[in-house]
Amino acid sequence: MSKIPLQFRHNGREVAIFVDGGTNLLVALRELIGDMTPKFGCGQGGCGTCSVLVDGELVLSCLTLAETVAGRSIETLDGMKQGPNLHPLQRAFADNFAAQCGYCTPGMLMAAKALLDRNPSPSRDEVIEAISGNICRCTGYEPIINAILAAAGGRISA
Amino acid sequence: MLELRKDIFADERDDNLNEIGKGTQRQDMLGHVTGTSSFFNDHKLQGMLHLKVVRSTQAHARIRRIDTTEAERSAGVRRIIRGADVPVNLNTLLSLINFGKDDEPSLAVDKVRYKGEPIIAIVADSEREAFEAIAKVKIDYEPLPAVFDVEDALKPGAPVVNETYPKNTFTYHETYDHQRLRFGDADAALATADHVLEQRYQMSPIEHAPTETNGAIAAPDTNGRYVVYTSTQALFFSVDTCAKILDVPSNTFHFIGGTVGGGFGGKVDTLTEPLAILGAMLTGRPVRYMFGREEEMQYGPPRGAERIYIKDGVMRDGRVVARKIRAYFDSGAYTRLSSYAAVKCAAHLPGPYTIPNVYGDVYCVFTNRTPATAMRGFGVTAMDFAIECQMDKLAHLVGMDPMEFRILNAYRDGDMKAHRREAKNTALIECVQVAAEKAKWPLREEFKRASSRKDGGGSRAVIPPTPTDSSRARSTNPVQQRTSYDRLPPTVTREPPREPPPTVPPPPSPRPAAPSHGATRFSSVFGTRRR
Amino acid sequence: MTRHRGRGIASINYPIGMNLGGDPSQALVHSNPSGKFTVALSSIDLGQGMKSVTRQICAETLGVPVEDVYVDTADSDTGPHCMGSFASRGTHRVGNAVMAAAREARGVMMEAAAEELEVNAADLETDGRGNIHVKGAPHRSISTKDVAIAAQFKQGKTISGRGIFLVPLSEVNPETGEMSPATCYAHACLVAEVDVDDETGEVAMVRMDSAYELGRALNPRLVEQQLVGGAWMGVSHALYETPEPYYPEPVHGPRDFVEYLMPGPGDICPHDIAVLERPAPDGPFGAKGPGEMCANPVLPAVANAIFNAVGVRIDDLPITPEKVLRAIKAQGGARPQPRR
Amino acid sequence: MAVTVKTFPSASEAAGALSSDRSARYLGGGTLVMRALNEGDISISTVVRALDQALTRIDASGPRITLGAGVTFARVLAERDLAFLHAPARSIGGPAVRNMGTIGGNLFAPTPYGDFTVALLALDATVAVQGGFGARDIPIEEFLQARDRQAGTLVLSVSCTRPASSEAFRYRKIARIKPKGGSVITLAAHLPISGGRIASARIALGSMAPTQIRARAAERALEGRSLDAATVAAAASAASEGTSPSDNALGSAWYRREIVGVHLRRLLSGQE
Repeated sequence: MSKIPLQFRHNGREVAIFVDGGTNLLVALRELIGDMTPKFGCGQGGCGTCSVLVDGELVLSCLTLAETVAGRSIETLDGMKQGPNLHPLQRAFADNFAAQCGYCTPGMLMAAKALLDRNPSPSRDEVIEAISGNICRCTGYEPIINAILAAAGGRISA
Repeated sequence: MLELRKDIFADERDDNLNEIGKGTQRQDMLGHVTGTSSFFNDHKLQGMLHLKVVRSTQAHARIRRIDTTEAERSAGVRRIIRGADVPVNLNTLLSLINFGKDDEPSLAVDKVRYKGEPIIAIVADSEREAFEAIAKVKIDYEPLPAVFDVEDALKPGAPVVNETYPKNTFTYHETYDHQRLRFGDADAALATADHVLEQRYQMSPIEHAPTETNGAIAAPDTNGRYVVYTSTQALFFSVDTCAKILDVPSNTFHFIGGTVGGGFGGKVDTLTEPLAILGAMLTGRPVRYMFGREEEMQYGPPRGAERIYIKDGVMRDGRVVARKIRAYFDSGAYTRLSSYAAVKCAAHLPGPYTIPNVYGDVYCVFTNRTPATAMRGFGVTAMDFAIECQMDKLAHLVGMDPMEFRILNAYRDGDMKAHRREAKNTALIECVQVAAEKAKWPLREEFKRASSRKDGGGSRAVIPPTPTDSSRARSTNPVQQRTSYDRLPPTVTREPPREPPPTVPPPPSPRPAAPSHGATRFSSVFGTRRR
Repeated sequence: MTRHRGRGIASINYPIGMNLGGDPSQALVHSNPSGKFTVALSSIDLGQGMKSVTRQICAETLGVPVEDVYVDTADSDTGPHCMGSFASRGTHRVGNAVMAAAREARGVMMEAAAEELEVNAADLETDGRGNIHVKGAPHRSISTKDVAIAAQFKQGKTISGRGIFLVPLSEVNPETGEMSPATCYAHACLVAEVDVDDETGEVAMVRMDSAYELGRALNPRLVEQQLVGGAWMGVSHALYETPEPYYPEPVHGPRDFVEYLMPGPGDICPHDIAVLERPAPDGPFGAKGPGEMCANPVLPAVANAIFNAVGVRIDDLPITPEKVLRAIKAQGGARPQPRR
Repeated sequence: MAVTVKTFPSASEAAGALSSDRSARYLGGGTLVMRALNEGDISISTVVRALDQALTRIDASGPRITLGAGVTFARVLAERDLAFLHAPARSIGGPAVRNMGTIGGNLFAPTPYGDFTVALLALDATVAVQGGFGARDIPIEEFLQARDRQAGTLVLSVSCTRPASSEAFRYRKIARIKPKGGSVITLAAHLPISGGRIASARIALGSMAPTQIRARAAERALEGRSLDAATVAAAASAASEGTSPSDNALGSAWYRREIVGVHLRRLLSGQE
């Protein structure tokens, strides 16, 4: 079985791996890079737990053929902290008790980051739209929406 | 928004505490927001293999032949596991506390009882190779008639789903095909009630839908042990279940879990751990078995559906004087935990109200669908739906405000409950009052003044004379449960006497094509006045 | 006029824990030589906050700050037996076990402190900030750290404790159903307000007001998480969810999150919650457990609100637009009930 | 056997590879093919990609617009000149799916997906495909009718004429879940007005038949009339004529037939 060499930036660091044909980016990140922050939730594109940013754009890593990210820049939750400090979104999620089981949290945070990177002061409806591809089974969404609004409002400092 | 009403029941509490009552940050929050909380699948193991199962395409069928020769030769396949490879291929979850008979194989052997039942497990180098091998397994089925409706399953001549329980019902107290509750004389009270209302309610099955699907990774560890990373909601339940199925001492396993991506009851059944461990035992390699999302939705155990009939007698002044309930839990093809749901449900009757005459029969019924299990509100959620819809209809029937109607009938401290224990520490009335206040729902003064701590007990504390069902067999020394640690000799099994199904109004067709809209049914029995 | 508004209520109670095999749980509490405590459990945190609530229970019982306690869950080699995380048993059963273990550990800690301060242990108290002092004489004080060092390296004492909580199995009378199914009950009442579209049968949540009685809210933020998320799940059960849309006919089962319906972030409504605390005599600090019952009142409250809005009773869950529309058509149109 | 990925510089080479290999599937945004692979669809053993820039080109400057098959919904939404397609583009998935999913892929998405295609059907789009035998243009209706037989052909682009005004094109997806939900039904209406009267109306429906279809009876009810209440009512009552919806997890055939007229009426009369 021949492997395909693949190189890309992972949270600012150049990485090189060998993947099998058809390997998705989620498997590549988790099993070959060892970044366990994106989660498997469905493999169908329906839950958003595997969300990552590719060149700043929110994508579902389970539906991304790994070799299509060659030379591109991948951001995951693993790279969200700013040095030792939490990102304002992480702080806001914590302060708003926006996580229970924590399994959807990495994907939610990436979806929220994709929103705030482009739109630093979104409306509540824009926040709802931004997380609409992410399933949370515990919180009822309200604390997540509030957390993202709080982070955007600058009420949470880094 | 959450408001603490410290003013209510303040005299019963000491609020002078340091840590209790504070909104302290979760211990696991930092892990969650940084993605470092470690779930079962977040363990990378050298040389990990992947396990997938071949599932039944039939709801009910005899298995004539299983041919795995081609699958065994398929690229990347390390091991094909059949039912015969499972050391103890028959189990029931609550056997650990001696409740119920072993009735479910890990891998079906001679018969499948629901669509999606596992028959063969395939351990392969990659998921893709496991999928390719699955396609090469040939199974020859002889289809059998299937039954999907709980009441159809109880009719004479219905297909026998699960031969361990040939009547398609779980056996209670080694005697009855249902769990019963008898308190007072419901029939006599119904005969003299001002209004009688009989209704049918149907709860849907529910999928737990945790964002993390069920799964486990098992790996050979040092000194002959196996480490198991698991999503279980019940660690020792899973340890002991695996020890039983794999017929090894429980300390063979080192289970690690505790951080789980949602459960809601759907991760109690220990479905992935035994096969993952067996795969690791048979290959000497780490093995992962994780449900895909479609597997989780369709073949992972759901909350079982329930069908509930309630017949209530109510007086013109709003007092509910009798409640008669018949409920059917759809357990699917095997028992899992539904047997206990029925017991818990019977104890919950008649809801948080003091009703002097209560009669309940709760059945755990086998059908040819995915076995049901526990879910948030287990045994109670559907009954509360039925009871509370019924209470609303009764209030409407007697022309009372629904809030006041509930306060009037609410149980209070000192009242006798239908399971024959005194009500203590009750607070239903206060909840209704506060909810009314929040919703700006007007209550009359006398109902605002009512209290759970006043006017209970006395005549309400009496256990009313309760007629016995002479037609029924008596069990002299009931021993419903013991822990397996008691080392009791196995109990003798007796066939339960079959009781004729009580007469009921014909249920509406469950298909939306002939809708079971409540409206017409309700109006048909609306205001069935006896006087 | 195609949209009608209605309100409905439901009130419920819920038993805490199971009447199965005694429903036991165990806990171990021990201190390291710096006076920091570990709680070893095999109980599971699946989001409900098991680690956090037992941490607070342990800290309160020991009399130390919550930061000095860490809860380790679910390792079968180190954590003692627990039935599992279900049946609303975590706070009550595991909490009681942790409390018992922490009490035992506290006893040793106070004995060790007494030896260091040369007083009777009965004359000591904790200040909740990591110090132990003589009652009425705060200056005669020793830190839990110094106590732990002394216990470990000088006195040869283990500051540790074991706890188990069990409610003996209550046998069920097969004839009458007589039993003790639970030792305490939580309570709730919820008012749901909905809009119903009488041409499409669609139901939209407008708001919810509720009161939940939970014994004691050990951590109000965790309670809020359960009640807000649980009520969302209740709405979901009432209006959306089913893996068998044509039950009991097993067809068209959903295979993904598009086909399995749950309310999205655009379907939620304001929910105003009041929490009442009537302590359970056998609960840890009076606590019961909010985990399961939070969803239960929502289902019937929504159904009753739909009746109030358009006059139809839907007794089959989930209450899909189709069922509402069929019922409205069957009665010849919406019949709004008096507004409440 | 692992999956083989074949990447070609040009669309025509990719089309050649597709037509010569029954187990080959073209990878657009990944929402269909990668999902199939994840779920164990072993009928796919070759994944074909093309790096051809023509596939991601948008030409929206003139009266007739052309979208490369590889254009994502997010790019449609970013294009001010494509405002008339923003409602259908926004109705697809959540933000991540819109960043990935493509116009070309949507043409193949089975029920309950394929909402953008409903809009394209109402707009009388033309689909440019490349087969083993060369490129050709196919009217979208014809393309959809033969969709199951399109394996082995590669969609290159879709083009349509820009509606005369924002009033002339309307779109609505009826979903249980907000803001992202699968379609119960999807409606799109192109209502060209000539001298105050509707001429050549096209109404397209999703989830009302095995593929997206036109509501021809409703179109006839509109033809040559002004968009007044009576006309709208006539179109609404004809909405379900000729449809053949199915039961699925999101709704039953009965329900779809019952509400399609209600929603068409609301769409045409500008109601919520």
